[in-house]
Amino acid sequence: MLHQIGLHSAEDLFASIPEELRLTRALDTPAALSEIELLAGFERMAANNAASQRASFLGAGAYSHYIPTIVDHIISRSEFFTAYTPYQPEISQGTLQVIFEFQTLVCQLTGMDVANASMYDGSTALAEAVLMAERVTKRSKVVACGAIHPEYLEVVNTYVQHAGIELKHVAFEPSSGQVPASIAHLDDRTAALVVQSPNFFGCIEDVAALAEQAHNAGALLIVAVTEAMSLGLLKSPGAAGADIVIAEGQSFGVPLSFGGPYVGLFATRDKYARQIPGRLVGEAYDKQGRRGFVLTLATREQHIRREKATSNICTNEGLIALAATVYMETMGRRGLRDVAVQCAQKASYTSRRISEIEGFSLPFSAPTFNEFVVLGPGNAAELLSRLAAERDINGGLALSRYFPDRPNDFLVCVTEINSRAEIDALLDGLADIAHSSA
Amino acid sequence: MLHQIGLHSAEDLFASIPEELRLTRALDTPAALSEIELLAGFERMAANNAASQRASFLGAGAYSHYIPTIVDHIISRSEFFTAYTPYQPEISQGTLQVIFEFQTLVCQLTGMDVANASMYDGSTALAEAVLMAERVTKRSKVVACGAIHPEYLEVVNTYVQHAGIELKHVAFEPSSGQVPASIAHLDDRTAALVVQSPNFFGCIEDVAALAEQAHNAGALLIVAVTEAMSLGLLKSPGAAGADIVIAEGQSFGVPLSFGGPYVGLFATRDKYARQIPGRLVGEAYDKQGRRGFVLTLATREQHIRREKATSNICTNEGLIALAATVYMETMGRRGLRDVAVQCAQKASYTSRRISEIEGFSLPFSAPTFNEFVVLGPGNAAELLSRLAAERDINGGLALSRYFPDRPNDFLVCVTEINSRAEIDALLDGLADIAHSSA
Amino acid sequence: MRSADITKVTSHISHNEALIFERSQTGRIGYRLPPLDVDETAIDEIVPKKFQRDDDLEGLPEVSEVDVIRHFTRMSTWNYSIDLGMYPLGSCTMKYNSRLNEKVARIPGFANLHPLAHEKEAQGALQIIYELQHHLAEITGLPGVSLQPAAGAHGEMTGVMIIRAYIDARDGEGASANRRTMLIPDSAHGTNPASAHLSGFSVKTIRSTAEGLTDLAHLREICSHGDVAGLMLTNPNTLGLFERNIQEICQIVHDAGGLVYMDGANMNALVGIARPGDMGVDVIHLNLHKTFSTPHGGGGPGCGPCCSTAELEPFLPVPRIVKSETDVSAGGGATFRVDFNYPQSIGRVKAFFGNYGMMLRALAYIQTHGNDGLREATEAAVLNSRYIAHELASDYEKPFDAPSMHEVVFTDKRQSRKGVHTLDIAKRLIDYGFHPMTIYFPLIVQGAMLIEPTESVGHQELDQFVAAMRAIAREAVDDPELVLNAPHSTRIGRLDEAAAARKPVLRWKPKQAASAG
Amino acid sequence: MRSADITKVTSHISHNEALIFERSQTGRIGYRLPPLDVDETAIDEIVPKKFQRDDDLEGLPEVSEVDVIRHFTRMSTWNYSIDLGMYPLGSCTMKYNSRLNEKVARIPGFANLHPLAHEKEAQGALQIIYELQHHLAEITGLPGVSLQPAAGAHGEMTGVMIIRAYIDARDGEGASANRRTMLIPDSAHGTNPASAHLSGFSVKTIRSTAEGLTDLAHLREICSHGDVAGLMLTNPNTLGLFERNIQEICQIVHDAGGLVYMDGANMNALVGIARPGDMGVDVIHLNLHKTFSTPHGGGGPGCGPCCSTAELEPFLPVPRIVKSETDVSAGGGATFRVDFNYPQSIGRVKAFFGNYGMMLRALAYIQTHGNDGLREATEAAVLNSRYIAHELASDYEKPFDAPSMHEVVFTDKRQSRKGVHTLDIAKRLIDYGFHPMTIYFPLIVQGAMLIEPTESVGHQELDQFVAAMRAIAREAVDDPELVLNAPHSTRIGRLDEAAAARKPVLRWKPKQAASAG
Ligand SMILES: Cc1ncc(COP(=O)(O)O)c(C=O)c1O
Ligand SMILES: Cc1ncc(COP(=O)(O)O)c(C=O)c1O
Repeated sequence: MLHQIGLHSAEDLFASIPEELRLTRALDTPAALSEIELLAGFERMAANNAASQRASFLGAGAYSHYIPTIVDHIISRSEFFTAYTPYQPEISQGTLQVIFEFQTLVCQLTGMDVANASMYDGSTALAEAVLMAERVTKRSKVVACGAIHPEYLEVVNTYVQHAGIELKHVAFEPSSGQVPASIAHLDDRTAALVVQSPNFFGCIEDVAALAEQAHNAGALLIVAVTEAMSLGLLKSPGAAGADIVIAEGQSFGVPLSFGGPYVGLFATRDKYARQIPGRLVGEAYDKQGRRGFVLTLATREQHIRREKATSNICTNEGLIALAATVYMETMGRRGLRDVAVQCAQKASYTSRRISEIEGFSLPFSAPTFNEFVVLGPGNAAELLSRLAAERDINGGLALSRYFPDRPNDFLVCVTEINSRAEIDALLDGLADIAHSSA
Repeated sequence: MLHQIGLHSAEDLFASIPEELRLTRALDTPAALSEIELLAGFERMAANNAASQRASFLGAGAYSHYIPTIVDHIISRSEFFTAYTPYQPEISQGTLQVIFEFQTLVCQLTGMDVANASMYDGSTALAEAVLMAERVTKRSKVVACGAIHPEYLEVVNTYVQHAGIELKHVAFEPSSGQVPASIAHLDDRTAALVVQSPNFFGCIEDVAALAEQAHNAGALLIVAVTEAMSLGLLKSPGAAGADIVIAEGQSFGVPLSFGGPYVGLFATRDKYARQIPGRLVGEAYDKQGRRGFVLTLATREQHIRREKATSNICTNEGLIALAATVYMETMGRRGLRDVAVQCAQKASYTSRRISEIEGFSLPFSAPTFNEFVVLGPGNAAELLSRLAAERDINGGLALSRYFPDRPNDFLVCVTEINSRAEIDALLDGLADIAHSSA
Repeated sequence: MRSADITKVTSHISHNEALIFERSQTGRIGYRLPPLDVDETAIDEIVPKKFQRDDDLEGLPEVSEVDVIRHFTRMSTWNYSIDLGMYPLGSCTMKYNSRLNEKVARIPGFANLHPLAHEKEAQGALQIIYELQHHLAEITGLPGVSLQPAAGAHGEMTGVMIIRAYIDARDGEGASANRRTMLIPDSAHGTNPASAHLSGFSVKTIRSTAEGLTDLAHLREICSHGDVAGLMLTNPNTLGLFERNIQEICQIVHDAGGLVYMDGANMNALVGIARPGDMGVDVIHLNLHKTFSTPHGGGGPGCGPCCSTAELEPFLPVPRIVKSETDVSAGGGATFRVDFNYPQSIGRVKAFFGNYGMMLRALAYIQTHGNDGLREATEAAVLNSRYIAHELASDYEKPFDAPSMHEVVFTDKRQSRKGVHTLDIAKRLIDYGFHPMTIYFPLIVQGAMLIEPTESVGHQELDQFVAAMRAIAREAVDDPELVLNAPHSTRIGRLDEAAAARKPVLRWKPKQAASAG
Repeated sequence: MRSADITKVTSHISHNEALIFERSQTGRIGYRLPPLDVDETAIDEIVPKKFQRDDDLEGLPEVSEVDVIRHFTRMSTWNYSIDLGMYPLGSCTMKYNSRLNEKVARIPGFANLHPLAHEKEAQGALQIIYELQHHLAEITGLPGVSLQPAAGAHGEMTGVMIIRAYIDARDGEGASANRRTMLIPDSAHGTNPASAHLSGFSVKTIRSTAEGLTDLAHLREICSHGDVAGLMLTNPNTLGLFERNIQEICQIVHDAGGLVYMDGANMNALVGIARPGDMGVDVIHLNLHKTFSTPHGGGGPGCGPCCSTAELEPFLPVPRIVKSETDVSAGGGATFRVDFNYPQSIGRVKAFFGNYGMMLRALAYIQTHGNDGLREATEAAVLNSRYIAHELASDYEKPFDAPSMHEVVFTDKRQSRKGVHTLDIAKRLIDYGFHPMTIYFPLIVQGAMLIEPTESVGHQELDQFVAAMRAIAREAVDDPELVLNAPHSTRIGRLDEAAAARKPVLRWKPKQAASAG
């Protein structure tokens, strides 16, 4: 082929690169491995992840739920897996209809009117929601209330730092764990009130009450949901009056995978549709009146609006949105509630039983879904590392990781995959270790 | 729906079954399990298969070779996986073209003219070959020579017991391990000479010489190959003069899976095409002259010829034939030889090194491919079970399982997946254990 | 043609992909091996030159990994499959194949287990065989189970050989030599006579009655000759009808000194509802790749277990997988054992233990459904077929009045008046996005169309199928040509099968070679 | 229409499948959970009624597992994909995605690992991040690497924020306030200005020259204003041309007190050949889902690592994954650590560690190719594009003479005389079985057709593509209508996008609800 196009050597292909810029040595990266060697190598490294092999009660924004086998089968179909953004609708109807169903399911679960085709994850979705609130209200202050996932707040901080947005925090109420009854900072300069429910401590917030306060101040209410599974049981944020709802969709059929890829859900009211970030798929018809789907309202997007776009996002989380869609449709109307109820039941059994153990208590009074904070008799990090070492159980997250002032608190998450046996082993472990170190 | 068709209860559906025959109780089989429970249960049982988890030198008709990742991906495509026998060519061209390619590849590797769409496995393929030889020659005696896989012989025995075929055995030559120079029983009543190469002991037979003897007696030569990988390096049976070649295709991308499903390869000469058992796919054209493929020469088969069919086979091993096809095409012209050469090299290294260990020797002088018999210092079964227990290595097969008169012999198989480290561990293990028990 | 106004339920197939040999490009490779890590010897010293290939594997393809992926992905799109839609292929029970079962079969502890591993180190695998045997015995009511046969026909051969071995033992070689007749209804599947022949029996055919059932009079008459070794009966039979005289049939055969073999390919109509063992059947085969949903894979692998009465158990193939009465595991013995010690056994019918991977899937099927689920599946399968029988009766000829079980047979009698035959109707169905039903089987029904929906389709899909069949019935009247030239929507049209058989081309050959000969 | 005589290279798509909501049938379920195994409490006691849903999830689908499988399998057949054929979508590097990498990503030790697991218990996972960072640093020649960004645009935002943070630190808040201008060539991808805006910069556009390169004079002139924080340059640029003045460009920007950001979306033209770090670039993003073959997945997930000079390293997002100098593992410490202690960091851009699953795949890609393989892939990618540039020059207008790198741009200038435009050519290409090229991008080229074959196609496929493009050029002259009405072979024709945007329907609603509002 080289000769066909009049070249002599591969080197000639790069003639337009100045000689002195061309690499004259081989890259200092490893030599090629065969499949056999490669797999053996990764298996060795995987074996080095002790935490992946045991019963776990870790949640805090990434959840272990059962994933129906068909999810991975479907997302592995070459036609979904090796296609890209559906720029050519005539040969992308599979992806487009899936996204349309995804948008619909997100609207149904969040109780909103319109949802986009996905964001990178929950944390960036929250940051984009804050930026959108500023665009919608033309106000520049945002009030984040109560226990919001600390990493989500960090991301919001990064995004708003150059956007001229002032971010205020309202601490959670220490006895309930929820947002306090009256919220400081909320005024006519406030673009949005941001709340997470269930919040980082697992406490369910009174979203309806917060919506009222926000709306009274002419601000939007942004509700963040890190445990999307809660939507199967809890009142939808939309029904409670939220203006923008964002969620982390990982709970819907997506493996933990050390933190990603996950998928951000983003939904709002019809009237704000043209302010939404990211891609939107809409219904369209061809000359013969056949229904199809297309990327629409593109005038919001970077490839057309450049610096005036509603966001810089281009590639989103297509395949993960597909996984979530397969999950939501497989579980369906009945299953999504069943799982949510099992989570709530198992978590409530566990919290009840832990609170009965000498030296352990539940510091917060608010109702919870499948996560709750436990106040232990001593340093939680040590307690948990002993639990891991001696009982081979991940007992949860020591809050000191994010809240140095709460050394003895830890966050426990229980889902449908935690069997009674695992839970009882956790209870015994906590009791024995606390006792032995007392 | 029941009512739409005028019934009242599910029970009514079975009105044509006499009351007294209907089951009035629930089946005494387990209650339904969820995916979570089911997988946990099977994982528990899998953990009970110690032998599956260690370095292994077991061959003897089932071989551990590397399986490229794409093989399982392709056979899992719904379109291949959930289709059935291609009775309707217009919507089965995928399966049909694959089989046509499979038939071609089998012909190329065996050096024959025509191959069928697959048999159940190597053992039943051999039995069908014997029956076919009887049909072709109208002779009723079959001579099985040398070290043929004992389980294959058992199957042949079962098949021929009611077919009026007399099965004679010619023992292998004890010093070489091969078929003796002159073959008893071979006469003008002999329909076929059956030989396996490499034989059960791994010894390569002089197929050309045997073909000559068979043909001189007017008999067919049937060559059985249990290690199909040998075809990448060894002279094809066809080139050596075989009339029917059967092989076990498991080595081509098929997991061990405790013995099945595997795939039987069956090939012969053009002149016998109409005597071949099983399905055949051939080229065909439609009205517009477009090339396609169809099941052909069906008049040989049971659904048309009934008791006069060349075989009773109907469902064969379609999906496994597909896996073998993907494997053969992925490895291709170069890869099939490369793997075969690596097997031969590693086996020869191993046999050489074992023979250097005090107390171990190689009882047979014939050249081998990737399997060879080792004569140990003591009881082979005990030696191997200690090797498993103490070194976590499956050292091979104690021949006493099939040859009670060879208590100290064992059969060792080495393939491309046995690393130098594994081989050296085997060598050390044999030396130490033999030494410690000496 | 009208395919524009067709509401298709599955994918339109039209596409072009050469044979891999035609795509081959010298020097391309799609694999990579680790470097050889042992000291190398000259290959001629390992294998003498005369035993080596000298053709350099000429003709085998040279392609890259992407080439392979695209080659098979493209070809796959030419196939219809269960995952794409309803596949009402009568007698084949094309039910949904759960992906969960595939995950089970791929668990390394099973997939990497060598069949000759020591039984003590394969207890999990043996336990699965044992449990499946146990469940199948309960489902059929026949206690002796062998999972060794690789498919239905293989199971038939095994079952018939068992009958022969039993009679030889019972009557003694001499006497038994006069019992070499196997009775088979004219409606039976072709594998039945072929399997009987393989076992050295001569076949006598039993007529079916006008209602499509075994003709008792004819059976009695033939049984009176005293040479009958047995009867091979399919129940429900291949017309989808339950042989309501089954008990009497068995009685007649037994009284004549014969045994009754039941072809269990149609067990999807009976699981949880009735058991062959309770009907007087002596031995049966099952198709795990039908009733128990192991994948059809484009034509196998299957698994055709044989289930027998206690009386016939000693004759089942060896080895058998048994459970030690006493818990010997303590004493170092194995709980589940591979037992070769059955002197009366017909012998081995397949190497190793049979198609083990299919056993894993079938057990998973039984466990995920549970006993109620198994019964419900049967009810749904029969209900769906009955629904089709009801809805199509107005447009197609239904040769038998008796209520159908899991499948129903229609004929082209009405359509053929206009010159439209079963084959045409089947091909036209393709344009509507369905896989055709089984056609021209059973042979005793002229222009038979055997429809088996299975439990895997919902009401919606059934109605779409019925609508398609009715539309075709209308087309057969209004526009026969349209039907006669179907399918119109596929990659290729009807192929000239006669020409293909006259001068068969069964493999690819390089151009020159081809022209050479 | 002529699609009969078209030799299609991929699957014909025509098919009909309703929305899942339209398929829903009350009472059908597709899941099964284990029974609740803890003592149950009244749900209202756990969650007060007022916090519970009261809509019973009305409207969510009720379907069986088979329904779901058929629904998605059918829809999938409407997609074109890399596994079906050549996908020359310019700027997107649609190369083959190895299935081996998928196996790696699914190893339970990674797939089941929680991101908040203690670092000591996730050493394997952290080591992979560390090694990938290390390799990307070597490949780009930029030592500071963060894998946190989720995609290219995210990496851009990160990189530009780093520039801003660096300048703030260098000049001090006050002075730096006057450096808020980000320069971006008019040929740049839309995400560049959008990302600059997100970071609080105002964008000034740099013209391109007639040869399609950055206009140095214009650059100098704008840089003289003293307010320039930096330049975002794509290299090779979006026209597929290498910015041969890159060193001078960097010099100009540096002299003006600005930094140079390089959009690395086109790194597939450079890997193993040249390194941005050696060119004077300060910070770059990579698209692992392009250059390093992580699957495109119908639009993500991606991964957009940021690589920077040592000088900018302190500003990278936290946490960083670092290796302890001393082997502390003995002392119980971790070898690979999650380090939050970077006070100058711009902060966190994403929860946890970024799209970890993509990092696994990219590392596997680097390891399977090896260093030679990486270079060979680049050579093949450029050769393939150069071949297309050569073969199509006779039929299509090539706006720039400079030799193309991994992709080449053509225009519809000649065809448009006959009223056939880029969009029409793209749609017609579908009938020939190819995915169209990127069209109307970059914006500065009227009727642009940006073609990127990647290294994954062989000579055969390239020639088929060239033949298709030539045939279309002919059709544009002989039969424009045919091209203007393309595609003819798909499930649906061109959709009315204007109408869709005017009255957007962005979700399904139950009939009554829909009519209601
Ligand atoms: C009634 C009947 N009997 C026997 C068989 C043979 O089963 P198999 O194809 O598994 O050999 C079949 C299936 O084809 C059948 O339908
Ligand atoms: C030149 C260029 N820059 C940036 C991007 C944005 O990358 P991503 O889509 O991963 O956000 C793309 C890809 O769309 C691109 O082609």
